[in-house]
Amino acid sequence: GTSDGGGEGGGSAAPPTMQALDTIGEGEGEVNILAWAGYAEDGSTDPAVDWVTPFEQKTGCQANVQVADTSDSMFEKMGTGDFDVVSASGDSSLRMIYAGKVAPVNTDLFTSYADVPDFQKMQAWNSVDGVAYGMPHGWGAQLMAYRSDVVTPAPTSWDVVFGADSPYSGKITDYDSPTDGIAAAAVYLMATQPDLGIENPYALDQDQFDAAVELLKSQQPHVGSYWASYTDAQKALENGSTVVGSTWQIIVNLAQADAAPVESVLPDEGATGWADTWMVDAKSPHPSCAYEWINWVTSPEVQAQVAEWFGEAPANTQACALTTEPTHCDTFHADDQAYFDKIWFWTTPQSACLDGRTDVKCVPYAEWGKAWSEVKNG
Amino acid sequence: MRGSRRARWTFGAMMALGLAFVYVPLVVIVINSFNASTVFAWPPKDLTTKWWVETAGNPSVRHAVLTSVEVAVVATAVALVLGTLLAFALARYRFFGLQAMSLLVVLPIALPGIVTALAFRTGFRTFLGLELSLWTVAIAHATFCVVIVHNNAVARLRRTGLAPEEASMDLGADGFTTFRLVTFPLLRGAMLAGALLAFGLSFDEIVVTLFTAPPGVTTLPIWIFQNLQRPNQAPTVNVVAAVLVLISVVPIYLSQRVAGESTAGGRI
Amino acid sequence: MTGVLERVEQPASARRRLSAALFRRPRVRLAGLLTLPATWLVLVYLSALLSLLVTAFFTVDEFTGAVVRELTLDNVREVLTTPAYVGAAVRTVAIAVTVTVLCVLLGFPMAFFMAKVAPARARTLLVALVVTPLWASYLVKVYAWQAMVQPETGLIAWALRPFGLSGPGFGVTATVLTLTYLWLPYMVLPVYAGLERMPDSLLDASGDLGARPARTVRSVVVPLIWPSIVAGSVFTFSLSLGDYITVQIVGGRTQMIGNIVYQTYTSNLPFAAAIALIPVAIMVVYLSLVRRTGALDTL
Amino acid sequence: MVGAHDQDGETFAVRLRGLRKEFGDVVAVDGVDLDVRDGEFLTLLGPSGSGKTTVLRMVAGFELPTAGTVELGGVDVTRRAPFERDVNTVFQDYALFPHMTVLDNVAYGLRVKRVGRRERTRRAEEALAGVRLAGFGPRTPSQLSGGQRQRVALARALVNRPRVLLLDEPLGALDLKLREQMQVELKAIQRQVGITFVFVTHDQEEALTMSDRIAVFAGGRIEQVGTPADVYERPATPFVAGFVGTSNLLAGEAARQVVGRDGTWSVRPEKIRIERDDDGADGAHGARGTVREVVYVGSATRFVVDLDVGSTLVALQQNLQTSSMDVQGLRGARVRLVWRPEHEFRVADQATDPAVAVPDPVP
Amino acid sequence: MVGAHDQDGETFAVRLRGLRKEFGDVVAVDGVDLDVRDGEFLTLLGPSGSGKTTVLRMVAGFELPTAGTVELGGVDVTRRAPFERDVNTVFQDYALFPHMTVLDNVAYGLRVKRVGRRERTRRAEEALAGVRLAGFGPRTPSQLSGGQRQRVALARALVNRPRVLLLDEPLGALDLKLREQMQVELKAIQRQVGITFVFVTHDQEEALTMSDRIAVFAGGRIEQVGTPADVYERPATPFVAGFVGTSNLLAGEAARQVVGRDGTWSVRPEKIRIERDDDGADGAHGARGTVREVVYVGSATRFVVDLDVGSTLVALQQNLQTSSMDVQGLRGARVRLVWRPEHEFRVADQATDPAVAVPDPVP
Ligand SMILES: Nc1ncnc2c1ncn2[C@@H]1O[C@H](COP(=O)(O)OP(=O)(O)OP(=O)(O)O)[C@@H](O)[C@H]1O
Ligand SMILES: Nc1ncnc2c1ncn2[C@@H]1O[C@H](COP(=O)(O)OP(=O)(O)OP(=O)(O)O)[C@@H](O)[C@H]1O
Ligand SMILES: [Mg+2]
Ligand SMILES: [Mg+2]
Repeated sequence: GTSDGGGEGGGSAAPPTMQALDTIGEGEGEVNILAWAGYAEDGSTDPAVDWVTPFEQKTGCQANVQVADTSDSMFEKMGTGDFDVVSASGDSSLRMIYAGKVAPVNTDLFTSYADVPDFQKMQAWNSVDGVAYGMPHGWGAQLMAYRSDVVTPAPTSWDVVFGADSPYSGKITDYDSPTDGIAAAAVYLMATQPDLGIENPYALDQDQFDAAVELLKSQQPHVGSYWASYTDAQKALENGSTVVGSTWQIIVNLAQADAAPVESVLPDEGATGWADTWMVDAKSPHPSCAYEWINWVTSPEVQAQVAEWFGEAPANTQACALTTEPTHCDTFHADDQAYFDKIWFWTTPQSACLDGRTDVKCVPYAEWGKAWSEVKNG
Repeated sequence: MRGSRRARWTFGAMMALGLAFVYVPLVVIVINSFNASTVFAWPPKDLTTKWWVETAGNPSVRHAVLTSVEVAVVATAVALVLGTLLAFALARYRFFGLQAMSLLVVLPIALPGIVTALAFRTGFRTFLGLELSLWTVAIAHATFCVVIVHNNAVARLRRTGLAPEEASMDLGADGFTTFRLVTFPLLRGAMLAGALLAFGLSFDEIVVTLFTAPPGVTTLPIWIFQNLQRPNQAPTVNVVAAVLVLISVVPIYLSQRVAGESTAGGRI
Repeated sequence: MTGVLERVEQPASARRRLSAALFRRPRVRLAGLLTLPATWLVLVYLSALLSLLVTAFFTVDEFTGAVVRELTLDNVREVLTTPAYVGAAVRTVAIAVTVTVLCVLLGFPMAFFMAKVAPARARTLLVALVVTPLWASYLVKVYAWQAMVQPETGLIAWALRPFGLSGPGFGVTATVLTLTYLWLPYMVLPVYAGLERMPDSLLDASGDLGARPARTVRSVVVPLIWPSIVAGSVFTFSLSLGDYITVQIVGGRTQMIGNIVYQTYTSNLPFAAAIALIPVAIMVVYLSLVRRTGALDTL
Repeated sequence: MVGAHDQDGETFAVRLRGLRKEFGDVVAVDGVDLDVRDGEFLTLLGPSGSGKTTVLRMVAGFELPTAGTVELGGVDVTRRAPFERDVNTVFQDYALFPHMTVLDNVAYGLRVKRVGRRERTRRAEEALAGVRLAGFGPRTPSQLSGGQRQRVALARALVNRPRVLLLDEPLGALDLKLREQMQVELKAIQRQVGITFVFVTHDQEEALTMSDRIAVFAGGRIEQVGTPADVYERPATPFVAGFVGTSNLLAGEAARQVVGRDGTWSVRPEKIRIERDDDGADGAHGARGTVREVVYVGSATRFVVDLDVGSTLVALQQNLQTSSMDVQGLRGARVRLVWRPEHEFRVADQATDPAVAVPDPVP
Repeated sequence: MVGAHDQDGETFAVRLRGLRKEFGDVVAVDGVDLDVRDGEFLTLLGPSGSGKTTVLRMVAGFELPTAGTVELGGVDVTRRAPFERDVNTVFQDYALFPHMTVLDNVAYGLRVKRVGRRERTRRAEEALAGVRLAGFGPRTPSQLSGGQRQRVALARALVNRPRVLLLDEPLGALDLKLREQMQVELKAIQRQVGITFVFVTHDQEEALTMSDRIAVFAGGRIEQVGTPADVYERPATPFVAGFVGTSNLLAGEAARQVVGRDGTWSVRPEKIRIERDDDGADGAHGARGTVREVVYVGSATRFVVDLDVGSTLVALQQNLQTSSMDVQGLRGARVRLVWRPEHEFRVADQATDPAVAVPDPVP
């Protein structure tokens, strides 16, 4: 990896300048894809779920898919030319841009770019200084799930999760991620302690950061588990070992499919969330096939399949008409800007505050990781 | 005390208890593979063979098994060579550094898995400058499998002693012939037992694999790990697990056969 | 035996001469045996381990997470002074010790039954029975335990319900139970081997001198197979010490050292390495204590 | 707890009645009756696998008999555990506790009986002194020689002052020289402490040297019980004749010609005198033959003589003279073997009791 | 490859010169010179740890001497590997290859010499027949008894017709009865094949019975080399006197009074006659004393007599009569021990050679 040689101001440097692709040329015959599980299914998980094979048949680009387990491993893998495209989440995309691992994109070459609602374009996690670095893929919020049989009345606030006197002590769950965990607390503090002056949950100065961590530490004894895999979260909700906490829509859907009394809500304070972006490696050896892939996977037909398989809002709202479950886009609020605006999408915290403050230094990502460990260890 | 009935009964009861402790979860796995619901709840409401049928047609399991086999074969082969050489050196010679060497060989397995795993990851990356691949997985596995082969071989070497080899040379066979006709045939059983155990250890290894495998190299444990984190895949995993338990009879039978009187049924 | 005395003076082939030359030079033979494995262990393993430990004294680029080779004691200091990490270390060691003790308490009677009480014919079968779970996938076993201990719908909760009790649920108890389950064979097997090596006559002698069975176990058997118990404990202890997956699955919010390492190694490798120093230090101390008992030879 | 007494009202230290032990299909002990008197040194002598150890283990309580009873001092203890019996055992491999010092080994029996530390140390040291190992207390068994270990095992058993001491081939692991020394010592200790010894061996010389009485075992049964001279000189069965001492057998034609009667007859080698062929007969029985082999044994010389009538006899002659190797020259010489008629004894034909085979001379 | 010959031009089967072996600090063999004649049965006799095995291993080539040379048939082979030497070894534990049949074991030496399969099977079967194991070829060693294994080991070595056969306590693992039988067989086979045997034992009786000559070892050195009678009746050192046979020692005042001279003197038990105290003296040497112990040994009786002058002598008397246990009544009786003056031999004072300790009677 590259390093600018110091802890100070690492985030303030500008990304290296690079040229985006002009035109999609002849396919190179191959494309290496680094993706989240479920984003590039080739039928090996379920023979019925396959949109890679048709891509290969159509474009002649042979797709080699590798599944990444964490954002950090994506960050590690990119920038070497081993991969052409990656489905980066907000907590690693910015780091990739600044580290020069991914190249700017020419949005004119994306056939479906126009079909993506504007509120997803040129955001903090997929652009820097007005330069686009990727094509939105899909998004989702960290909702609050609750057992409707236990948690009554239906909650509308994160109070039941963060409140010191929550009646659900011991059965609360948090998503096990430093970025999301601390940001979620900060979102709650934005509403409950406005005097902290938090403007953006990913731009926390030391005081704000400490307050968020303190909140999490006081919450820790009441937490039943920190969930990392969404099937664990689903099981926990179904068997009642957790009754309320951070969740994804897909989890709730799955639990409801099992007839479990589980509901989700976007609390009044707002929530964190993720928005994934297809990005092209700075040293991509197969850029044409890479663009072909992005165009394929963001086309309405494929978007419909991916969104349903994975359980998220598709970036391309044209897909909404094509889902087998007609209400899919409604369930996931794919078209709902108001809903979208209530969500604080993951991004990488840096010492240069993302909210534009220049008088203070914000706590950078490396500290977030350690603090999260500290929280979990009580 | 073997004459005391009470003591015999007490130990018998403890054995039964222990076996129950060992087997109840395995039974749960097997039952679960027939559980109609995708989410476990006891007692299961409905039973089905659907998952078995689905798993049988799943190519990714087969691919993962193949990958695991590839890694385990390479790791076992390397461990066999290194472990046997080391066993001869440590069992037959006295030299400076012998103590350190015998400690070093157990270290990869005695240190916590996550430390070994992280050491390999950083070592491969920053020290050796290797890109992670199937080979790095095999190299890492081989390193902690060495001790398994080594222990089995050393035990056998200690038990047989030098006498057969001396007898062979005494009868006119040179060192190479002696190895071919006497040393190796006598050691073969222990090496095979060690190889089986090493294979099993590598086949089931998850932590070191997670840290040394590049994304995309999916061994069976990784496949299981990933599938347990996907919705609706748990039953398939249970089928695979049940099959693993059933198939494990083969290596156990083999290792019992080849290990003969030795107790090396385990991996230790 | 009437053969004529015949001496086949063989022409010394090159191979024979080489073999004879090697025979006279044990050091050369030793070098031949040792070079490859020693190179491997030192180059691949020891160097990797050392490079990890050295990383603990480096720092990291705060934004990109890249390791910066700039020596500092900050990581180590932070690990040692933050109560949360020290607490995690203590909790982890406590869990590992509990698991080891449970493995001994459960494994010793099993091993004793297998080696000294069961008829000789049944021994092979019993060993096979104890070994079988080792070949079932680690993860699957852990998930089986998740299904066992889960509240309300777990097998244990179901079995306890008639008694008005609830299951252990997820947490430290479940973690300890699962780890005990996972590593039990690693205790039973060496203890069994040790007991098998112990002559039966020692048991007879103790009873003959008036000792009741409990006394014999305490005064004769346990002291004698102590090295085997210690050998088993190297596995149960170290495997528990380094685990992070089990506790993720059945531990609820319980965290162990492994979890911290796992959590931080991608974003802050030097810090993860510093955390990893804790189990390494514990194991090195443990192993050097163990070596005195001679248990390493029994591994 | 009513004592059982024999007809004379005597209480025996050990009394076995109809003792039988089966291991699966194997009948290890097959109906053994035996009375051991108080203070007696009784030896169980027999070939490997004849059930000696099994009998001992039933007396000690390590095995439960399939049938029959064990009485100790008139009390039926058949179903008692070892730690409830007033006997102690010296094991063939000594079974010293390797993790304890010599003193702790010896004091173990007292310790489990909760004798105080001071007292048990004193008595253990006393017992060690009794086997001439005073000062060896702090060592561990691994620091002792075979003979020393044997004596520690003895002290460990004796310190408990059992009514009966059982010894299972305690000298088997020692080399010849040491074994002979230990035989003398063991016997002396037994006289001194006056405890009943039941001693197992398959070494006939050991049995003859040490015992008050010998019980000869074969195939799980007792063939004969008697004093050493009884057993050696008046063997009750051909098995005993063959197992104890060198058996010189004369059968068939040889018996008819030499002894003058049918059947199988035996003469012990030391009872045979060797005479030059031309010496006159003096009324003793005898036979002519050729010396096949002359074996110098140090204190004696063994002559293997092929008789003209077709048997082979061994004669033993004490080396009363220096340069005894001169007799080596006798090899090939014609000699006459002479013995007194009363030294012949008839042994039943081997065919009469197929159950008890005379041990095969070639293993 | 110039043959080395001794002064008489005779070539020895084995010739050791200044042989020495150190293991770290331990000097296992300390300057051994020994010549073994062609066709001889030479025994190395000595206590445990005296270096016998080490000498044998240097002759076979398993150990490299620290100093000195090994010659075989006049050729210096000191630095040759075992497979370059024309000797074969019968190991104490036989060292049969457990993974081969008996036939393959025996044929092994021929196989590595590239003798054709047909031929080597024939010769191996011949060798097996020679040790009376015809038909045992297809078995594996684990299916044989101890004595049978011993003979397979012998056949395996003999089939190669080595110049010298080395045998390291080959009978050590057998029980007494079997050992005696094997001694006879081994000796017979050696006579038959005429190969030089170098035989290791620590059993003096075995050494006396079998050997042409005996080399007595102590502390890594040879104490005496000679015929069995030499060694038994004219021991060169007190060590030999004590190690071979029962040593009846008369020293100090007892020697002065009984022998009439200073120094330490010895008489072998079998040379001593026991007379009633009132019998007249007949010019023989002798001493009065009291019988402490009478030990019946079957073929003989041992009398332990405390002399009035303050020593203890053992006398041995062949049991020529039946009911020999009558002599047990002699315990406590006053007797006179008598022997011929030529049966006394002087052994150097124990203090003269501190390096060679007489074995402690109490181990
Ligand atoms: N635990 C056992 N299980 C099965 N068979 C046994 C057992 N113990 C002894 N036997 C058999 O019982 C018979 C008698 O054995 P025992 O040990 O009493 O003989 P022994 O006279 O002591 O022989 P040795 O002189 O070899 O010690 C043998 O055939 C033996 O194989
Ligand atoms: N490989 C070795 N390393 C160290 N010391 C040894 C070794 N081999 C033999 N010794 C020592 O050398 C001495 C002579 O041993 P050796 O085996 O030759 O005796 P031995 O006469 O054959 O005795 P035994 O009758 O017990 O077999 C002993 O003190 C022994 O401990
Ligand atoms: Mg026995
Ligand atoms: Mg030896």
